Amino acid sequence: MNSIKSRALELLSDGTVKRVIGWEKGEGEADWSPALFETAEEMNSFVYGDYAGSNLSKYCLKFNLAEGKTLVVLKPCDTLSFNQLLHEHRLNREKFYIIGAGCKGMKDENGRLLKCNACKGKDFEVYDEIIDDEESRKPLNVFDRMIGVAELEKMTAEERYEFWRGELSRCIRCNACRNVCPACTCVKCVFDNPASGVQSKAPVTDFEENMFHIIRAFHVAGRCTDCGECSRVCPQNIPLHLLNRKFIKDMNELYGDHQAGVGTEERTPLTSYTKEDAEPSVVHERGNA
Amino acid sequence: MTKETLVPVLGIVTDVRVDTPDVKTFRVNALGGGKCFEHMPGQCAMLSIPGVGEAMFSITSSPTNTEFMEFSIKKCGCLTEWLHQMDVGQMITIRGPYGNAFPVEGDLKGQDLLFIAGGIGLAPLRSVINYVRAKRENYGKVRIVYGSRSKDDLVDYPEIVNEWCREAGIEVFLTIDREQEGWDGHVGFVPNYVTELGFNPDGRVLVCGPPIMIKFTTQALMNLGFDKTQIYTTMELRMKCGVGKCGRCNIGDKYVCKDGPVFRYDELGELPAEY
Amino acid sequence: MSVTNPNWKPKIVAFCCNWCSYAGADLAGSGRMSYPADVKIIRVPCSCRVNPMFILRAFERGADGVIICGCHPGDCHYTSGNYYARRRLTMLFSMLDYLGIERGRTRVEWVSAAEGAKFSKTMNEFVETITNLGENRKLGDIRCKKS
Amino acid sequence: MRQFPESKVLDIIQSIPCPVYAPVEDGSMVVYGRYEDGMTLRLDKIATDKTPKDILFPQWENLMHFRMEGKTIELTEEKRMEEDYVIFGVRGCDIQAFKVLDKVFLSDPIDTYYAARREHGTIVALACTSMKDTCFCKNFSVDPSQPDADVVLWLIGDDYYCEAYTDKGRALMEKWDTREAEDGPVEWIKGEIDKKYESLPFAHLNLTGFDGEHLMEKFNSPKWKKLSMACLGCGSCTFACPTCQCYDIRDYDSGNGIQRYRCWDSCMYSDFTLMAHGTNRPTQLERYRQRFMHKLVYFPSNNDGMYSCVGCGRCIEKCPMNLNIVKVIKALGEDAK
Amino acid sequence: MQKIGVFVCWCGSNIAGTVDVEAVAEALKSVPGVVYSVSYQYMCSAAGQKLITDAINEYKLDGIVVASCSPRMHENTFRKTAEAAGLNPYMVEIANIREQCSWIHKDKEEGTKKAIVLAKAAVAKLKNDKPLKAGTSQVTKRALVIGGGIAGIQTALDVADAGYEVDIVEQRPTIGGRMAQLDKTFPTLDCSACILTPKMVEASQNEKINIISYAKVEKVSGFVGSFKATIRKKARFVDETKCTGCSLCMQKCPSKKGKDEFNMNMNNRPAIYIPFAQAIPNVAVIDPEQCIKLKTGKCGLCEKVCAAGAINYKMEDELIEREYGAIVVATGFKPIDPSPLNEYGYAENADVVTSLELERLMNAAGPTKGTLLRPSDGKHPHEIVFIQCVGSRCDENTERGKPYCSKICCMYTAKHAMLIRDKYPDTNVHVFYIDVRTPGKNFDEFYRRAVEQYGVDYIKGMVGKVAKEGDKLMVRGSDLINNQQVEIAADLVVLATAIEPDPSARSIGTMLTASMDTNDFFTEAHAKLRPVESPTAGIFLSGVAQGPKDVPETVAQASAAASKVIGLLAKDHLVTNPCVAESNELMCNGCSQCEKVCPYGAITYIEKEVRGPGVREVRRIAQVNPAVCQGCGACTVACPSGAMDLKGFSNKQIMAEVDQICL
Repeated sequence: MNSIKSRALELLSDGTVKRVIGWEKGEGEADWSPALFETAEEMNSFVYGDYAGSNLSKYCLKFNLAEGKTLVVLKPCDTLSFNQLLHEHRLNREKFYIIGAGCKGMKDENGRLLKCNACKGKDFEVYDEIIDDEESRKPLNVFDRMIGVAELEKMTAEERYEFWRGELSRCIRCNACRNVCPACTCVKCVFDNPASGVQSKAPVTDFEENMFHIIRAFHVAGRCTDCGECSRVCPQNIPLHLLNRKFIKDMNELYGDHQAGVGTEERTPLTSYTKEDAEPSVVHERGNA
Repeated sequence: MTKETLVPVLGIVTDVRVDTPDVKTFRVNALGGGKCFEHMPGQCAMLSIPGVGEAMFSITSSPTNTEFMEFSIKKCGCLTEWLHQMDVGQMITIRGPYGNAFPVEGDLKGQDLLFIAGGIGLAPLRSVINYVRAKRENYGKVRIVYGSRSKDDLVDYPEIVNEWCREAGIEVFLTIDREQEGWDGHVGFVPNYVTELGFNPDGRVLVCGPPIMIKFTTQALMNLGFDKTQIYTTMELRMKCGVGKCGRCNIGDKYVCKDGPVFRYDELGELPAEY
Repeated sequence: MSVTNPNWKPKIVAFCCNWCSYAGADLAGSGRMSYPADVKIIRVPCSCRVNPMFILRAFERGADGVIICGCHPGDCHYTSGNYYARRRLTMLFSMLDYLGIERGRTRVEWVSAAEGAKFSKTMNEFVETITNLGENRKLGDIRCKKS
Repeated sequence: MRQFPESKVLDIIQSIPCPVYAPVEDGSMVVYGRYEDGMTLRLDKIATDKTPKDILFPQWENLMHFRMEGKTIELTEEKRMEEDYVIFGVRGCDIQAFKVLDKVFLSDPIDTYYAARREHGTIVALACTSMKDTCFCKNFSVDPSQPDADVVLWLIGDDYYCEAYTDKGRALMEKWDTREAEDGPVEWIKGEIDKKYESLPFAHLNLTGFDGEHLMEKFNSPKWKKLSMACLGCGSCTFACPTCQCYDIRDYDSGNGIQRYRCWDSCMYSDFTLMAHGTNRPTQLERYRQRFMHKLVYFPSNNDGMYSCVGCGRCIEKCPMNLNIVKVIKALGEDAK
Repeated sequence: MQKIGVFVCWCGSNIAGTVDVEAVAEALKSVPGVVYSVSYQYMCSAAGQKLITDAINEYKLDGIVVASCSPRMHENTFRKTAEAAGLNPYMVEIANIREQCSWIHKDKEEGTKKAIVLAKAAVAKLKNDKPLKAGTSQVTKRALVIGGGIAGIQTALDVADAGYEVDIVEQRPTIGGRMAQLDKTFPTLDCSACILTPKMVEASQNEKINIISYAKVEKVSGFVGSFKATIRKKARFVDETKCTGCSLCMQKCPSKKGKDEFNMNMNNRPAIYIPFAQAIPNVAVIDPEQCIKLKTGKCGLCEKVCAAGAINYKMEDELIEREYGAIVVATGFKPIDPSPLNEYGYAENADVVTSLELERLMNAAGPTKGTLLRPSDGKHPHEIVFIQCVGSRCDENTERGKPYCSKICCMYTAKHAMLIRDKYPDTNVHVFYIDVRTPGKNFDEFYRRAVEQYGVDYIKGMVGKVAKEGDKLMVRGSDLINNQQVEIAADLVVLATAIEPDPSARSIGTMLTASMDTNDFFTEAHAKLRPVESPTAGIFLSGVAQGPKDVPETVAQASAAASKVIGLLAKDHLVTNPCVAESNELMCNGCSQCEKVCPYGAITYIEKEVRGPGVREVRRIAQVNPAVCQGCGACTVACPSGAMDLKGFSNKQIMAEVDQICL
């Protein structure tokens, strides 16, 4: 979409924004990287298109305190993350110029991204202007995103245990999932903090793998927009989104539908309650033991 | 070639001296008595309490002390807090010595020496000063400029006053940052005091203290006509594993653990300003 | 359920809120309503103080079961603490279940200061459940196992 | 030169009387694992998802054990490796990586934990008769056709040709069921490998100026800012890299005593150089620069020009944001023109 | 390494009987950090405390662990001991080896082992303790009494007598409460109004007492010593300051269909009314549901007849915000509605009445002007059946009623029976009872008089059915003593209905964070030793709100509560709980998760430059107001970065305990 590029260039040139966060091409056809553009000349390499899969919301944190406005290109699902960060007072809306970019579903070298198969729609939650076209407004064919979770729920406990041991045992604690996650924005992660008492750096035992992933999922529960970046970036191909989606599924079922990053309500299911909430034993009474 | 196992030896704390409100000096002996190992002035050792942590400290006692090693430790984190709670008889683990030393038997030999220290920065220099005192004949004039926030923050004050100040051939200049009751000495920051004292730019200078103090002191020294090659400082703050392998102490193509922590000021100038 | 180690005794951590359940446990004590010594109580101000990390920590260190007791919903000394705890613990238990951890190892029970008998009964039941489940091998840290 | 049919390779591995580490499948990944019956061997895999570095320098290892009672401490050292083992099917790049690790761990003072593992291992290399577009090993003096190992294998047609180059290698190969072979096919395949390499996109990168002499120039390049922007500061590149060896030493108090262990660390992590008084690499720019400067400038400057990149291409595959060393070389290489 | 002392209490044989206390003390000696460990018979005794004091001084201890009874018993004792010895009182941890160990385990070996673990866990926690300093907070020298019945009035009078201001908030238009509805009181049979109304007048005339009637407490924030309450004073439509209580408006009011709540809805009252003659304040109130003017805009008669010009149809609810140092809950009770108990036919038969309705039927100011007439046809009843324990003492598993004994029914029924037999000797009175409970001064004598002197027919047994037959009510029941079924054709049936807390209690309890039992009675801080205090500091309990009781008991408790209030208000400052949340600004994300779960609004955010190792930037960070925080810890779990921690129950402390316990 050339219009995004020219519009961004225009805003950069007229001084509305000081910098642009977008994408540029790498060595291979599908190897696009998020990139920073500060001059009109640099903007030559700006691209937007099929391989702009990464969620740029998290990069905004780097520029929240920077001088002047930052232009950021966000796809519909990325705006959920951005909005969630606004809910959490992590971003200053004034500091960003958001171009909502139409999206036809993103790809990598292996085809359409997993997260696009669970596309959450084409609405922009927050933007300054939208640049899209007819085709990008068409809804994508998607699968029920909870299928994976439901399949696991159908297994016996022993099967689930074996499944997750198999997956999580590959974890190398590279922290890519955490560092890419737009909900994992702690200035100091508990797992990095010697004072927390739970600092851990390597998946020394099964337990540490479990602990890290359970707590990470728990900390983002209710705040996770299901952007799918964690699974996309995992160098060990661990389906981490299945952990987050489990929480989303449970919360939707028990506490009513909630999509993080939508609207202006800042409370999440875990920072609210009703007197009639289910008892914790409910999770022990359903599905397979 | 030495073999490094990262395995420490055990030491025992045989004396604890309270120097300042946040600095204590610990005397450490090997379990069977004597020193855990030999070292040269400026070298460091890794002290640890299992379960609490490991950290690098400069050895403040002189190698000429044949009975024990001493460490002056400022309370500034988890491990040091723990160390400060230690009593005599507590075992600790110790490994080293690590890093290079001040060239007491090389470049410094035969020279007039000017020691400039700020706060806990006296710790590594004390080792050199006492080494020089023990081998007095090998060195020229010794002058010591030492400053601290207040009188109470001067480390090793009794030793300075009772021993160094009384020794022939040693001049001691003390200063504190702000006026204080009961203090009739100099008041002011170390770099300014160095300028005021106006030393002749000869001999060698050993500077140690907070980074900002080192920066302004070297500037003051250069204004007095000193050359970068005359000035030495130590950077043990950047040491982590002690053996130059863990990757942290890498500054440019130097490893503080192996190539340092003692650097001549001109060597530092050739490195990226990442220290 | 296989109990491999014949000397194995369950280790059970009970987090009790100061106002209701801890007092309930005290009442069980003064009423001499016994329950196995395998249960050891940690006093917390409120069930909402129980961080999921504490529960995982207990399992890491070799606990075989963790039970959290708080005031009955609506009776929280701090008004709403146990409501938050209820959601948080529901989510944590669900995740543990999802990861294939045995269901009986975690439990929440609301015990008031007046319910000494309930406290004792609950603990007896819980110990029995854990004894039947056997040693926690799925969620422990092998480094913490006594050789 | 000896040879054996490709179909016999499992028999050969199974006949080795000590543990054998080889590329095996683990879910959708191929890693170096201890070969056991039933595993799927994947000798064909170029740039395994995890490197054989794990065997010499595991992600974590116990160093020692403490017990504390009252004021006393009791120390027990962890045993060093005492058992022989074989790493099977290692490619040239990964073997070069071992040499890089040797420079670090076997230089004064020697790391005895690493040294023991190195000593007990016999390395069976496999020449790269096929390659990936992400391979660029020859830029770093790696010969994919003739890896430097105890035993080297070449797969030619349906046969493995093999040759032992050291006593260890000869002792190992002695027990293999092989037959005498001509040198010719191997010489031929080496030529083929060279030709194949020439067709790769990154076959020849411009490494001019990546040396100690241009250290400050590279260090001060304004390009680092843009290069590092997208970096998440995760450790996937460092953990996938066969030469990255930054580590941390930590204590774990299990209640039954304290284990001091060493684990991988990453210079990309924000707290890597963070100590009580602060950090000297405060932003991702400094951390990103450190990693590449170390590989391409600092390391060669200290090791007679030996780079600590071996051109395996794993970072190209693994970086979630598609950053990699090739981009850096290209960007900074231009400065040298 | 800290220097820790461990003190193991025998508690006579309470602990020493099942725990080898000396073995515990011995085992703790080898724990790193423990420099002194000893056991003693009674640690809480003067000698025991001296042992602790001496050890603190001799060994220069940094902290102590006392392995003894529950911290709920003696934590404060030992904190004071430590403080007296110069140790920070929060460097004290209690290992509960009595209630949670020796008393529940019989096997000595097992008990000893557990006691050692518990003591070690306390040491582990103590190692992570930090000296805490309690802050102080101001005490507002004013009390709020919720409820203006006899309990509230008595408490208010006593507090006011001590010289402190008191506000009484009463939901009805007048104070007086249930007691005002009673005719006579047992066992003296003096007239209820005669003894209550002087107190009401006294309260209204006391300068220190401010009666806010027809109002309810809407919101309470703050904490002991400085609560802030928002009180909604409902619109009366009559200016309290002008109305003289002449009641002319009542006579002229054309709308007379309002139910007279004071008379248990047994007669009608005008839309503008004064609940009863001695009401305080003696001021009319307009029922907006009934007032024609307010509903249609027409009428306005009362305004016309009011010479004082007190009528104001435009009046609106008024919100009053005031600060208080203490709050007394005196919300009282109501009889349960017996309609769901079908067998008594209360809903269907006008002549089945509750005891409180009977009170009104016998009262001179009641619907029948004091002549006992049955509601259905206004005839004199000649056969009256009383049924006891209606909705009281029910099986806990049924929905039929309350599990508790309502305590007052036996006595008031005796009173009713006696009064009826006295006034109408031709009327037969039968009482069906399960037990007759008369444990009070002169109670049993009173009951015996009813039986022996007045010939009241007490039948031990239950009633199975009350059914209307003609103009009679057939009461079928069992006589357990004679082991036979009985059937009585009654003219009037009186149900001694259970009493339950006033419906407003639950919401007030929630508002005050004062705990309640399953029956909605307020829980006392200690059943025996602190019976008039709620576990929530600064909240006191007066009257039936805490549990069923009769008038003298209520008054006694009201005065007791008052003395506690006075004790509190007499202080200028209070020591605040230092175990509050604290945010580490270096780790705080400013994400507001904690703020959302804080029940006290104790967390606010500021923009601040934070400085630390490698950090120097302006960030939005959370700040906890330590005077407002109550230390529940909800925020600590909501905080993903662990920046929020709770002093005294920190993450590290709790994890240290977990580690020890799981060892």
